[in-house]
Amino acid sequence: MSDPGRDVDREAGLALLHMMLRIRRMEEKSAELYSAEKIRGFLHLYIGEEACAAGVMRELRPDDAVVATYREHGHALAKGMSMRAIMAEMFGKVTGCSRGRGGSMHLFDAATRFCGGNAIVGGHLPLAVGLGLADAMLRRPRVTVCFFGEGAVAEGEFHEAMNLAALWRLPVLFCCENNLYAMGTALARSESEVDLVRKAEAYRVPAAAVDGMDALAVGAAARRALEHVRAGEGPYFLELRTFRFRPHSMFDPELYRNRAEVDRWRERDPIALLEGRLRAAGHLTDEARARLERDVEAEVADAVAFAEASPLEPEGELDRFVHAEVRA
Amino acid sequence: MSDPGRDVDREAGLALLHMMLRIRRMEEKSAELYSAEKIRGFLHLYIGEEACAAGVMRELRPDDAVVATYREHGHALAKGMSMRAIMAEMFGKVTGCSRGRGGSMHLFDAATRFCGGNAIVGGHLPLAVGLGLADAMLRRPRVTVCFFGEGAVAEGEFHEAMNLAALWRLPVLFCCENNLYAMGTALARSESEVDLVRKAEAYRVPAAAVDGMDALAVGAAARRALEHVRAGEGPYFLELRTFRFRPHSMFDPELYRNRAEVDRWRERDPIALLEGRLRAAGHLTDEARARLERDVEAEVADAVAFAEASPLEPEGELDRFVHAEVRA
Amino acid sequence: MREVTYREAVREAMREAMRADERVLLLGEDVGRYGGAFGVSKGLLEEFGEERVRDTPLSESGFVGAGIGAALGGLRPIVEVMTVNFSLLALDQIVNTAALLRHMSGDQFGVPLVLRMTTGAGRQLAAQHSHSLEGWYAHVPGLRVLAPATIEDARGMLAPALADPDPVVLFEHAGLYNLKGPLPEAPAPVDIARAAVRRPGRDVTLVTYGGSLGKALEAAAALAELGVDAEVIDLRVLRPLDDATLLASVARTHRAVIVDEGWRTGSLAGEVAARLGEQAFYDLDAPIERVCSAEVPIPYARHLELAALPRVEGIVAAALRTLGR
Amino acid sequence: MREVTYREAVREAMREAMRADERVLLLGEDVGRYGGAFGVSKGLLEEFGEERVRDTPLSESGFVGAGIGAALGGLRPIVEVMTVNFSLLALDQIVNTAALLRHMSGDQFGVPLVLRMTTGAGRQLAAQHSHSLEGWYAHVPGLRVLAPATIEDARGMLAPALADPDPVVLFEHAGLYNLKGPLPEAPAPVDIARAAVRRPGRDVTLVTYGGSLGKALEAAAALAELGVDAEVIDLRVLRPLDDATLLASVARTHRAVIVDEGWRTGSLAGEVAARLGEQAFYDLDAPIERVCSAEVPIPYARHLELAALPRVEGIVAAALRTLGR
Ligand SMILES: Cc1ncc(C[n+]2csc(CCOP(=O)(O)OP(=O)(O)O)c2C)c(N)n1
Ligand SMILES: Cc1ncc(C[n+]2csc(CCOP(=O)(O)OP(=O)(O)O)c2C)c(N)n1
Ligand SMILES: [Mg+2]
Ligand SMILES: [Mg+2]
Repeated sequence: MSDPGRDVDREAGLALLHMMLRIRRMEEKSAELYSAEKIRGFLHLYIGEEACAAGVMRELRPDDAVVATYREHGHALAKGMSMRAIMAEMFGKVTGCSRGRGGSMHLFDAATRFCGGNAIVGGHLPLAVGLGLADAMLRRPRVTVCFFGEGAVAEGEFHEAMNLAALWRLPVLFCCENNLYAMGTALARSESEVDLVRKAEAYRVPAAAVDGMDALAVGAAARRALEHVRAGEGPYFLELRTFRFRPHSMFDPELYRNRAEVDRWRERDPIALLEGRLRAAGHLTDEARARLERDVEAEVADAVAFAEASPLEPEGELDRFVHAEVRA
Repeated sequence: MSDPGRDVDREAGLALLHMMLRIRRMEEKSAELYSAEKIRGFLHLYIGEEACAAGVMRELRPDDAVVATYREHGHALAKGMSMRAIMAEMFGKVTGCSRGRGGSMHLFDAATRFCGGNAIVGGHLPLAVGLGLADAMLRRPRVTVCFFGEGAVAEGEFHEAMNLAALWRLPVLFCCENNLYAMGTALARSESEVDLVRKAEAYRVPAAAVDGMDALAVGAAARRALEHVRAGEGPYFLELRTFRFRPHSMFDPELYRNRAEVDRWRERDPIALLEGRLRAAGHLTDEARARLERDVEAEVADAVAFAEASPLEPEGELDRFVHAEVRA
Repeated sequence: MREVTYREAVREAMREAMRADERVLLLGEDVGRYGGAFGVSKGLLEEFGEERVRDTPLSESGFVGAGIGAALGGLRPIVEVMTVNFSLLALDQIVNTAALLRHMSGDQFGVPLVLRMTTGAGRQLAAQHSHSLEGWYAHVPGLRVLAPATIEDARGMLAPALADPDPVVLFEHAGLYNLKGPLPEAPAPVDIARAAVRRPGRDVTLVTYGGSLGKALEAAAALAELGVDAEVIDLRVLRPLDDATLLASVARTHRAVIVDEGWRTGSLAGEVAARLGEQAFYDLDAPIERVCSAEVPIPYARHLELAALPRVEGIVAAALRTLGR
Repeated sequence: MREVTYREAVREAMREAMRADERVLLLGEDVGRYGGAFGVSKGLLEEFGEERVRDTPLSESGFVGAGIGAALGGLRPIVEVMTVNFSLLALDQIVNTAALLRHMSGDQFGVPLVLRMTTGAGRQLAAQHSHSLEGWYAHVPGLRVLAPATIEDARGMLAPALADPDPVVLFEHAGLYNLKGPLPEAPAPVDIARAAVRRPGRDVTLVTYGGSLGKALEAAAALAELGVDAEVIDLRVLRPLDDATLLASVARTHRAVIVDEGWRTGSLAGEVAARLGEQAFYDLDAPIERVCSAEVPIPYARHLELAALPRVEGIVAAALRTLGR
């Protein structure tokens, strides 16, 4: 837990706050739009976990790659995708980042090297290993960051991916967002060892756990981790201890946890925490805060308007791009 | 490494020696019969590793179950199957333990609770967990022992099985026969952490490593492990450090290791080691040794004659037992 | 008679089985505290406790394998794989262990396991959550494969599946859970060997199963308005296929349309067409038609998803083609 | 021309590809130090080093997934899965990632991966090591599936497969590796879009692929002695199927026998039969025959294994049946 009196870098802090607000407001709007049936399918909100994506992503370079799960709106935005492209995707419009074919769970963007949006739990970990392998063999100084929930740790693919990455010393940063639940399954019911750092150690992968509600702490931990990876020392495992404030998806009656637990965690809202730190340090005035809010609101409104106004992919294009149309 | 002057229980020592010799001679004969094309398909010899199966199995009760790999002749014999049934199986005869349908890799015997003979590396670990689950839920004081090679540790199924067994505190003894190679892949090329005991610890499964060339040490370690399991404390992981003296299968040109390494290990032949201990303790005379050899030779000859004389399953029975013929 | 949903029918079947036999347990991701990803098992944890309604970690291969072992060990596990999409992670266990064990062991070991999973598309869940792989399962000797398409079958197939000494795979199309209909107070177990004629007819046979039955029946109704009397056959049992019912129908109608949510190439529909071609060659008056999913990953956008899946109009058009109309 | 084995042809193709393009690497269990489970990659480690000929741990899902990621990242990996049996452990990666990625990402990401694996039975390896699951792979949109049945194809399919911007699965029947035959010094790449007529004939079309081609040709020779002139078509490309070649043949012969080592129900043979039924309905003079594997786990004992697999006599008999003989 970070010390509220500690020095906060003004620029970094404000940028993180801005990013987290963008994620939060975009998702709040998405939830509304889901009820309005503008967005359909599965919608997994990241609300409460924004410090993780925002904190890690600020430490990345543009050509670093990110691979994430179905709960990836925040990661996509933080990696640099436009809110318009994300919103249009959720509307199923052809202007969406995946032409409206992927929806909320499958955001893709080649320009920012955002490689999905994967909805098979654990399925993208080997993919991250492979991206790392390509970078290593092509001698490109890049990192692949792989986000996944603590639920994925039980999957065999976690184990195989960690071992391969370690064995081959690949430039992969594994970011486990431990929000304590996999749907309705609490960590203690899915892992015999709940200290996930110990799991990483069983592969000789250096690891650390960090308060995932503290964007600055996440940033600092990511920096250390990335230093290790960029130095060619192989993969690193970062456990981000966080919590989702909302149900797993829009269909979850949340029978498996009680209000009190959620409320306790809400007291550590990552946005409020950072805001408090910035105010205490004199970096944030009421006016600046209000301006931030207005800017974000405008951006969200613009994204929704864009999505709303965008066309659908013509039905006749359904079978395009099963295979490449342009041969290499 | 055990002290050669240490007390050796006469009866136990002789029984182990007898069992190891039975395995060794049966397999030497099998290799011959393979060249003679009496045995076909894959044949994976256990020669060099006999102390593992012999040592563990002596500590089991008849209704404990064993699940093993394709390198399981020794386990089958040590669990109590008749050499005739094993040999006939390898001959593809209907008197074989699996009616000749399984061959060397798929020995099965309901009577001794020998549940295979599994040829998918790692595939039988979840099966062992399930057998343990059944025992636990049906309140039967039984143990399931699962043998596998160190190569299987890299498979996701190892990870999932260890976690499940630990999470549910199931009566399963995992015996990893670490013979340092998975086909041609040395342990250090397949695992970033070569100390396998540390792997088990990452699931909070108690674990120990033991000299797998020393049948008595294996027995002692198995006893301790089984005490833990029988006490209802959940699974246990036993690493048996051993070596296969022969190629992986009958097709392996052994390009991946050199003669010297094999020879070094041959100096620690588990049969010679135990023999030496028994002689030193005065429990084995030349005459007794010769008698043992004769007995085993006779048993092998009998098994081969039985297999040779046995009939094939009629071709018309090919599609029997895809499903049960008797409904429960 | 009372009104229940398909979801409730499955739940009731499980409850009945667990009450009747202590060896029955339910194993799977979120079957307990969450109440089941589709709410199917809600309330069972409370009634039967956490030993028998067992939440598993995300380890499809591990817990399906554990179910197989538990069946081998004397229990009667119902293993729920949340969706067929994730069952790919467990296919090794299902194909290489569950399906083979009895034959390979010379009838010494059997696996009385019931594997339940949802299947199908139609809810805008996009490419990774919209597979229909029933046809793959129907390829594997040693498995019995069922697809309850009605409330009665959802209620009545579980008991005989659990009584089977060998592995049974039950596919529940996720689009059916909210289906509502009448069910007798004490429903009879259903025959898990036979297909069912859901609508008799003389002009053309519509063959289907699972989530597509509703579409086939709708198409039959539309055809009736065009003066075409379509027979609708629900396969129900995808392995072993009940050829007799199919052949009897085609012998009367001389025409067949097969409706299957799987991708066309290598679909179960292909197998049915091949069998009819083999066994009803001289009965057929027109080429068999298949109405399947387009051969694309199923997209998220509603209009594209609808375009990718079998549609009522497509079935009607295919039926008319077999009649030369 | 020189005499080479199928094994050498595959090796030569890999060597050529690795010499031509630095981005090509070979990844798989025991491809390096062991020399390949079937000796196929022997010598490549020595020539290209351990970075490019990379032994993997036993982690099918992990290393296939890593191959997919590496392809996404700009390499041109050849991933070898030792046998199709073990590929079940990697199916999630192949189906849910490799095959879907391009379509699902709106054409932003592609996976130029070549996946090689052995398939088939015939060497007494028993139930878990004898699967023929080519038909399953041929069901999946987004994959191209090839089955080299000749030395030329073994040599010539790899280069175009590597040039494909999308995933290609190559099935090598393990029974073919010792096949010997002539090969030109500098063989041309083969067309990976078309089936091949391996023997022209007028009376009946034998359709097959991979490990069964030899049997089909033998059957054709036996039929010739009986006065029946059989055409033999090697599918070669299992997805997408080359309908045109098939239809042209059946339009001439009016009869077809499909030979496929897969289990009959849900086999690729079923798909071919369904297509012919759809598109050649009025050309067919007799029901199509399928000669497939018996629907049992393949047993170890030689006589039972032979009884389970397609046999030359079975093909001959089926062909004669189509001729009413
Ligand atoms: C292989 C697989 N199994 C099951 C599911 C269904 N499922 C989707 S998300 C989820 C929980 C994942 O939890 P966790 O990894 O902790 O991530 P979180 O949702 O908490 O971010 C489950 C079970 C799936 N998508 N993939
Ligand atoms: C899933 C799977 N992948 C690959 C193989 C091929 N294979 C058979 S044995 C073996 C090596 C296994 O090594 P290990 O687990 O150490 O056991 P050992 O043979 O040394 O006893 C391999 C790669 C297989 N049978 N199953
Ligand atoms: Mg979680
Ligand atoms: Mg080994």
